[in-house]
Amino acid sequence: MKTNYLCRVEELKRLTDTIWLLELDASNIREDIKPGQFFHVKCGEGYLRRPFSVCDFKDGMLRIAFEEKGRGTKALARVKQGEYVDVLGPLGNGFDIGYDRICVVGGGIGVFPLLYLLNKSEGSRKDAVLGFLCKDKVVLENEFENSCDNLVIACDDGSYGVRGFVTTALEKHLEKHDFDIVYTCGPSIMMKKVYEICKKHNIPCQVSLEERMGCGIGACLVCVCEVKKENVLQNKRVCKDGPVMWANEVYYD
Amino acid sequence: MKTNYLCRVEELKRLTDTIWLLELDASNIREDIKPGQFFHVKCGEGYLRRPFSVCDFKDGMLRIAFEEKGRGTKALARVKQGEYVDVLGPLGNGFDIGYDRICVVGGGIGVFPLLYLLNKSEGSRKDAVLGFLCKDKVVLENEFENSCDNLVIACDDGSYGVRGFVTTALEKHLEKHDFDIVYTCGPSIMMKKVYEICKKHNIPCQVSLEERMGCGIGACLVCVCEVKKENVLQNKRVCKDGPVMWANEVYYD
Amino acid sequence: MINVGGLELKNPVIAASGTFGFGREFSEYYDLGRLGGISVKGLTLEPRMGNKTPRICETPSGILNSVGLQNPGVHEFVRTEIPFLRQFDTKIIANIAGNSFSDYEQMAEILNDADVDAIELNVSCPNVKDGVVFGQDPQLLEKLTRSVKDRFEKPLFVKLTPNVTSIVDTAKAAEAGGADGVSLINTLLGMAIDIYRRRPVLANNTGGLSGPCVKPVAVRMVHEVYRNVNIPVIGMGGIETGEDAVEFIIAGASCVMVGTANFADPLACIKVIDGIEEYMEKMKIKDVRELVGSLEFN
Amino acid sequence: MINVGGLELKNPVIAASGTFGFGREFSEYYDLGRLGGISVKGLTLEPRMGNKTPRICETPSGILNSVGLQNPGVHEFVRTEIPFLRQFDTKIIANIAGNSFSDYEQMAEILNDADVDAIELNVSCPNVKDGVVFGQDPQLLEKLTRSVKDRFEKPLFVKLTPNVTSIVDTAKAAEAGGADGVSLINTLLGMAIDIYRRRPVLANNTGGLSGPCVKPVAVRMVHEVYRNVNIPVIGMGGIETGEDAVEFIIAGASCVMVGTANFADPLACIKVIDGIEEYMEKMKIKDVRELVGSLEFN
Ligand SMILES: Cc1cc2nc3c(=O)[nH]c(=O)nc-3n(C[C@H](O)[C@H](O)[C@H](O)COP(=O)(O)OP(=O)(O)OC[C@H]3O[C@@H](n4cnc5c(N)ncnc54)[C@H](O)[C@@H]3O)c2cc1C
Ligand SMILES: Cc1cc2nc3c(=O)[nH]c(=O)nc-3n(C[C@H](O)[C@H](O)[C@H](O)COP(=O)(O)OP(=O)(O)OC[C@H]3O[C@@H](n4cnc5c(N)ncnc54)[C@H](O)[C@@H]3O)c2cc1C
Ligand SMILES: Cc1cc2nc3c(=O)[nH]c(=O)nc-3n(C[C@H](O)[C@H](O)[C@H](O)COP(=O)(O)O)c2cc1C
Ligand SMILES: Cc1cc2nc3c(=O)[nH]c(=O)nc-3n(C[C@H](O)[C@H](O)[C@H](O)COP(=O)(O)O)c2cc1C
Ligand code: FES
Ligand code: FES
Repeated sequence: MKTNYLCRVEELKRLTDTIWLLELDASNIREDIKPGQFFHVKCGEGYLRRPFSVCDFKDGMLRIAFEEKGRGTKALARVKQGEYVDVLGPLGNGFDIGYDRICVVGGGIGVFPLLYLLNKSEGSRKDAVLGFLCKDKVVLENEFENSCDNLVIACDDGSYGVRGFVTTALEKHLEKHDFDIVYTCGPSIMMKKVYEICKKHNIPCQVSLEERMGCGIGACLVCVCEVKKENVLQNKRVCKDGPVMWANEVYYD
Repeated sequence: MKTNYLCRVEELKRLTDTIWLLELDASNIREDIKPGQFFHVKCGEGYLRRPFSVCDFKDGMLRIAFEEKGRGTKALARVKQGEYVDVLGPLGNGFDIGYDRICVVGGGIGVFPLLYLLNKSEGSRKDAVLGFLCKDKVVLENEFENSCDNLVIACDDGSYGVRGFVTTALEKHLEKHDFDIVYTCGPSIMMKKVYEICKKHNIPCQVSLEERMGCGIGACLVCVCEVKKENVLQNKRVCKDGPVMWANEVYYD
Repeated sequence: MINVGGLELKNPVIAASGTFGFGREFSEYYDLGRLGGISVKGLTLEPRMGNKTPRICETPSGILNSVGLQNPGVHEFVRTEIPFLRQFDTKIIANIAGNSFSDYEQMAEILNDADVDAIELNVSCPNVKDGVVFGQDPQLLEKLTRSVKDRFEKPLFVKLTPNVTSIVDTAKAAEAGGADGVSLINTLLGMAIDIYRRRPVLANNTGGLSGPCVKPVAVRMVHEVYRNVNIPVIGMGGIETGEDAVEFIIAGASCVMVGTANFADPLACIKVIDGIEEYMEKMKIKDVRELVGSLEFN
Repeated sequence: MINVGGLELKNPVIAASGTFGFGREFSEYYDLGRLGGISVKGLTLEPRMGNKTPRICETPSGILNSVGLQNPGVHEFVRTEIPFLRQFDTKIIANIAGNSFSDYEQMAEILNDADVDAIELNVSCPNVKDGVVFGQDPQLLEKLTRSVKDRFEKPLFVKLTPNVTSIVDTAKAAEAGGADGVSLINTLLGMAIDIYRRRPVLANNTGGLSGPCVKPVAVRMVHEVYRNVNIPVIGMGGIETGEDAVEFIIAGASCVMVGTANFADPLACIKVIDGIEEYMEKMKIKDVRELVGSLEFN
């Protein structure tokens, strides 16, 4: 039977002014954790749990990177080492792995699940194209550097890496390199653009979606997104059927 | 103008299984703090503040002793050194001091305000008769020992001090000693009995009342008690007109 | 066993409609046979896609939701969900919603031939023809209740909306229409605004408020109804713990439903069941029925 | 200056009736002249002792209260409280409650000769003769509003109860009766039970729910009323911050009242005033009137 877990806080590191990395002792979690899956986390304040992707999981240590935004994440940014955090998961369907040449494309806080995805992928080529607003917002650069073969960082304002949107960087990257799959996570408008670029290059693309959640386990139907499968429009649950979906089913035309 | 204060937690000591002593740096409180006054304290959990009597105040250090009971006090029992607690006060009317021979009579958590009262009183004789359920519930014995001339501790079950109710101990004490005033704080039924004993001995008596509070400052009228003054029944606000009242006005017949 | 209007429950805790789907997801967390019953996701005659997202918004000690009755339709429910639920030793309550008498009547007939244990009539939807919400008009409600009761042989519960001047009036209407019990409260109509976009947070603009924030209103209504009708009352609204459930039972509920609490804790229903047991042991109460409506006024 | 039904306010924040007494205690915390106005503790014709204690009970994100209109009576108010309040540069709103037409009418006449700036009609009390609550019966409410309006020359606001099926109906009734504005919401009727004593926590058994928990219901009602009447709306229910106030204003409130928040923080009203200012600066809005009712539906 599944259950929720109490995990001990090993460390809470500040990565940027608003981004934190939470390291939890998750050695009590027996289940397999797939890249793209998430945990539904009690945050002290707030009635509902908050969903956060797995940023990394290794040797029983669960890493969650999160942005301090509202009530829940503000409370989470105050947990102390030694305290326990109530997490429910791993939840949802992760990325399809097993492709040989992969490219991950992330924007802002969307980069987090892509790190674990790279760490769990074993193909011959693993590239990452990551976009941030500006230099101050760049996170986990070393970790990505270590986890992939080729890291491109783009900043909208040119303050670091290449100047411009991540999608422009991706377009350039795809002109030179070929991939068997592109995985993307970030703002909806960015992911849609990534999908269109992939379509042009005929590369299959998976996206990781965000939607406000209630239960997080598939029962309440508050987190749905419309997908088109075999020409039929249907509601899929981001928490249970996703968060990872095939881009062509989400951004149908 | 009055205001609320943020006071730094210097220490939180466990006195018994359920009683805690909170020491706050209150050097920012400029007002005079009178024995019998209380602070209305934000407790993290819970929408309303919680009222707690001043147990001691010296050299800018405010001491509040409290029992862990419900939501608010459970949260307060978890504050850490260095954190800040939001306190509103000092509030209410304290005890009338200046009497020469005084006796304080406390029951259970009612003993706390009596310690500060003893510390601020300067008469020729200061006695304390304190009652607890059993030995495990006895608190602040040393502090009371140091602050009065004569300390009698009674335990209902005889496990410590004299056996029996504090009121029985008081009756015995008054047979041997005379006082100019008796101050009492504890369960209502105990205070009423104390008043009756005092009446028999013709000693004026002040009581410190408890009532559920909203604002704590006298505006909302949720904390009233009925008192009889010059034969007229009227509602007095425990938070503003009390918590200390003359026993004969509260326990009128 | 507790008998609630003819429905025999092994314990007084039922999962509330719309918060528990058809039980599939929660069956991965515990044996559904531990529950008194399950009120399934609100069913309509035809499948429904529901509202646009966001469908949920957090509020102080609660949530607003506007799922909009997304469901596979009553036929699909009968075909695939009943067989699934029947694997577990628990009662199946079909929660049904419609926009017309005919919707409800057809569903009642379909369910009468199906293997469910009871119907819960969700009457918070507007009657498309009259424009009024069924559950806000006692006369309409009495008529609706009777016409469903005529078509369904097993216990029928009417789920009352709290958005009324007098919930006693609608409870009495349900009773007069032949209901075997009433369940309450459904959600309170509310709204939250994103002040930076100057638009409602929910795509549907308004939504239903539930969770601990509504408990005081729910307990008051359960007690009012208990005092004024002779059919059993099923209580709900913000129940998270055994103590909360006991509060409703003392107020007059024969059994309770647990809704929004399932979101914060998938084991919430089990904790409520255990919590009621603990209270009864501590208070040396043998039978939960002794508690029902045992409230004494000050 | 904001004009609310003829009442000129220096800012859109008024202290809500019953949570602020007659301002005396809060005047020790800040200059009452900083407030748009003060709605004083509900007044009755004769002095009242109010209900037994406990009169308050904490609930999830809110409170239940049953003070029972303890007040010194309208005469004493005129004699001692108005002169005190007039020391401050703020508007005085007399909140009045009665059990009969005659109660209200006499108070209106007394206050018409007194130095108050407006009346707020609290209609959550039952009409002793008819047994119904004035604020739950549109016809009665219209009549009551008119007869007070006939006796009082300055602005008249009617404070609506949320315990109704349609608050639009009662708002329209107030408008038809000549009200210069409506204020909402008053408290939601609720109850809390001490499960160990099996008695209500409040001595009065039931009480009024207020605080952040009710905000979603209040915002929804303010918007409904705003859409359906042509007189200004005064919004309240759970306002703690400037953001909360802005939410009500966007929903349609011309100004707001701050109630229960005063208990947790005696400076709450000031923080709301400052918070609204901050929001306007951030959003580059010059005049709060641009915000009123600026909500667009999704
Ligand atoms: C599958 C999934 C994975 C995610 N992974 C991450 C991650 O790894 N790191 C990270 O920083 N963020 C992640 N997010 C976004 C994160 O859940 C929100 O930022 C967070 O819930 C905001 O909570 P809050 O209390 O700060 O905000 P509040 O505004 O106080 O939240 C109010 C409510 O809205 C919900 N909400 C607000 N923003 C979002 C959002 N963007 N997506 C979903 N729900 C939201 C909250 O969960 C809560 O129920 C993920 C979201 C999803 C759906
Ligand atoms: C003037 C005054 C001085 C006090 N001094 C002390 C003290 O020095 N030490 C101490 O341990 N206790 C003291 N108390 C009692 C203390 O306020 C309560 O024990 C405390 O409020 C309980 O809060 P809770 O969150 O644990 O309980 P909960 O039951 O969660 O509280 C719910 C609500 O009820 C109120 N409440 C519950 N019990 C009481 C009570 N006995 N009196 C007043 N309100 C209550 C709470 O304030 C809160 O609003 C005093 C009370 C008053 C009125
Ligand atoms: C997401 C959600 C969906 C709901 N769907 C239904 C429904 O389909 N039918 C129904 O009768 N009640 C529905 N409800 C109402 C609940 O069953 C319950 O009456 C209400 O939420 C109060 O209980 P709670 O506070 O324990 O959640 C829904 C509630 C929520 C939160
Ligand atoms: C303790 C208390 C007493 C109240 N007394 C009155 C009153 O006398 N007259 C009135 O119209 N409203 C009264 N109210 C209602 C408030 O004015 C306000 O309408 C309600 O509390 C909702 O606002 P809030 O959530 O900001 O408190 C009272 C509220 C409280 C909490
Ligand atoms: S959050 Fe409940 S179904 Fe996805
Ligand atoms: S608590 Fe408000 S008057 Fe005493």
